[in-house]
Amino acid sequence: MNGIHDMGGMHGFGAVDPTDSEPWHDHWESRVFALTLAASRHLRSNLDRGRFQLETLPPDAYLRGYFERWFARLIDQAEDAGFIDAASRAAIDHGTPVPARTKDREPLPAEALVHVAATGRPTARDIGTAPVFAVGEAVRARNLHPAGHTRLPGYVRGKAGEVIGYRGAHVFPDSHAALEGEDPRHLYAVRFSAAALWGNAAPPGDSVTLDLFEPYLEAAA
Amino acid sequence: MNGIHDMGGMHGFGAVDPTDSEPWHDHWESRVFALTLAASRHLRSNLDRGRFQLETLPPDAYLRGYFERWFARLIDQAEDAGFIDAASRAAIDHGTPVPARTKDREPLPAEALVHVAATGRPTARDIGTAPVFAVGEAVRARNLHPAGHTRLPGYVRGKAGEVIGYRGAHVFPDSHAALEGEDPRHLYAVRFSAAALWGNAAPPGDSVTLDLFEPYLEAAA
Amino acid sequence: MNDDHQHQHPPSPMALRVKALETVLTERGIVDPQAVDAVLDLYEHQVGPRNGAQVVARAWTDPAYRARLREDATAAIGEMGFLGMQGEHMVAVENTPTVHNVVVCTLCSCYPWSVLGLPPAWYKSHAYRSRVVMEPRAVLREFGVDLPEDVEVRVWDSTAEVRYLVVPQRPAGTDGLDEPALANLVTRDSMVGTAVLPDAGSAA
Amino acid sequence: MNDDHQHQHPPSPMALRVKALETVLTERGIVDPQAVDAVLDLYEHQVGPRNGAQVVARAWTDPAYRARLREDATAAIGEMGFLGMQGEHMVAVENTPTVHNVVVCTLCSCYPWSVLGLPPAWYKSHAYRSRVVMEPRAVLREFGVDLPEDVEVRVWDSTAEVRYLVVPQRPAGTDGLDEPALANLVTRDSMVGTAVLPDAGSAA
Repeated sequence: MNGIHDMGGMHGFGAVDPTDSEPWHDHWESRVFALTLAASRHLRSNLDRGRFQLETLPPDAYLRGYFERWFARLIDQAEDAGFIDAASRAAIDHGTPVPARTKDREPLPAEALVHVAATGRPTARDIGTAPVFAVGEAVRARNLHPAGHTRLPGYVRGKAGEVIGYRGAHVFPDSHAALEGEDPRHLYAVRFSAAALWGNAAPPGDSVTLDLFEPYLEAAA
Repeated sequence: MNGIHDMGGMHGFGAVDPTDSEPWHDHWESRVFALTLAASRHLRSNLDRGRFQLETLPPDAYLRGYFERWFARLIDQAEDAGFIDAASRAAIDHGTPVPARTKDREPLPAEALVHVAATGRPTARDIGTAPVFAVGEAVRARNLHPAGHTRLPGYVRGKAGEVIGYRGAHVFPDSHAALEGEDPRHLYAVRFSAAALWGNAAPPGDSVTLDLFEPYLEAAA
Repeated sequence: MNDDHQHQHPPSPMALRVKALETVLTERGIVDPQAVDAVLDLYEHQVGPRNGAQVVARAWTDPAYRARLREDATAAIGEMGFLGMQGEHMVAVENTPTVHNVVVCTLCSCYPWSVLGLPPAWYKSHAYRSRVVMEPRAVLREFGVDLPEDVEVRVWDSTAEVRYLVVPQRPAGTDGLDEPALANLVTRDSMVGTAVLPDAGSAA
Repeated sequence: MNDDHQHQHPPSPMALRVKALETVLTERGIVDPQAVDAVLDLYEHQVGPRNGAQVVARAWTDPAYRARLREDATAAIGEMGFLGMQGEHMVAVENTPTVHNVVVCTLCSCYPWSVLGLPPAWYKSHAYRSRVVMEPRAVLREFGVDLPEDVEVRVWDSTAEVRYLVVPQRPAGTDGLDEPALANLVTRDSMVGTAVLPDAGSAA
């Protein structure tokens, strides 16, 4: 989707503050982070769907802040999964204690969660096809505007670049986010000159490189 | 600038509500509208700069609402022009009465304001040059990313279209908004096929037409 | 009028802020409150979609006027006295059985004030501005307008100081109506392109 | 630890909401509070930029390792035990006198947790995400890094599950240092590409 999250190349957000250098500003932010990881087993989501659930927040909610939107996503996910209803959601929003309920799931234990965090969940998959594009080949990012999740940023669409690396086949986010399966696709590192992206005023040697899935690309004319 | 205002083609703002059909939701909105018009003589701005002053609000402030941002602009303009200081701005923000001051300007009288509204302020200018592009010619919107004001939306940049009309020469917003003079330029109606803008899934006959200034365009290869 | 209105509810924070700013601007001599009232009176009671409707009705009934409107809408609308701010440079675009026009301003909310008055809130909404250039047919369906595939949709994004007036198709069954009666059929939304006028005698 | 922290100030509305949500999720059996504490302990005290610094120091001192890091960073980092979530697929990019690399994720805030820990707030800021792909040199100047025109800037936008580790240039004057001493010189920001390591002995 062409959402507010697709902000590469936007003006208007001011200067970067390098002194704002901690992972969180407040204790609650760390709890939201860790709760999101700890609850993931039961939230009917996945890495890609989770990103899409951030992207589909109303734009003003998205802009409220990083962990503010993680919280908004977590409470949405908990409601989607049936763990809270509108009344308990309202109570949570007021920060009031919510009546106790029966435990009806087994949470991921600490050791299992730490194991997942410490080992990761690779997204590379073996697929039976050969990659269409070769390193060194000129490609163009397609002019796609899907309503669903995609990892093709707006700022490269329609622009020509060069394949500088092949990354293997990986879970395809556009499909995985829609809960339509992993549908793994070949993934390439594609380099775009800054001038191709931003016009001729850009410094001549500079570039931006993105990892782009094969369905995002076409051979450059 | 590539600001939040440049929202043509974005997803995420939900459905349109055709029943939300009045010019304002609340009395104060009409006052902000009319105050903006009535104060314009003294605000060191102009039509184009006024738009830029909306665009440069922080994105979350921009999204707060149409007249909310007109209010934010008006109070910014009043501060820029020296009519309020930080203290009176804070008082206004609290909605508290602000100490009376000496009248130091002559406001635009009612008759003069109504006369301006009822007659308008044409932006067409005679310039001594011939237009570069002809009706029927294929053109491409340049891939420009100025930090300043521009009326070239992101969604057409880099895209090819056809000149379908010549509109005369008009005040150039990019210059006028920067208080760098009117610098009038030729203006063209340029039609883009929906497929050129949004990809081949778009209905084949559909199109979007924009009025684009000559510096935004180049001959299509 | 202002006081009546404000006394209906306890004033909102925004209402209080605007009032406070108005007080400052008035005291400093930046605005004349009578000018504020006068310009609101202009747009609330004088300039509105009835202007555009008269232009449309005349275009339907007077072929020579229609030709002038096509050729130079600014002059043709000027003949009827409907020029003014945000209507200095006009272009009229005509709907036909095969072409439907719809107007937007994606970058702010430009609108032809002098012929249509001030824009409705939906025209200024982020949803309308963002979507109508990319998925006009879906947006039009939200207005109850479901266009056949073979009708070409032309979106006009008002990116400069040209303002657009859509001339809707004249409804069937209106042959006997005179110009003022026809003007009464023309809705604001039909002149923006988000409505199609129903045939005369149909229930709508 | 949590209680100590929360008692310092009256809890904010967000803190109360999060606490309420945590209570519900715990009661329903969706989360184990010990798991929440454990994963925070992992990222606050175990996994952090010291991991990446060790990789960099080894690459500086061991040409064979550096070659392996170039060839297959995932395997080379795996040798050192620093794989994990958000570090499953690694690529190392090396700064040179003529090339400067800088990493971003414009679409969210992807970051190589397993080698650098959790990202600093500035990395997640809208300003950094929006600007560094279009005006990296201006952004780097805000970090105090002023690159000469003849240095090529390569921005890496982490749009898939590949994560990037910048290998900064080894500072001049560090020939006598061993690997642990070198690792102590390597800052987090230098491995994201928003810092350049000062020469040894210089005041910074």
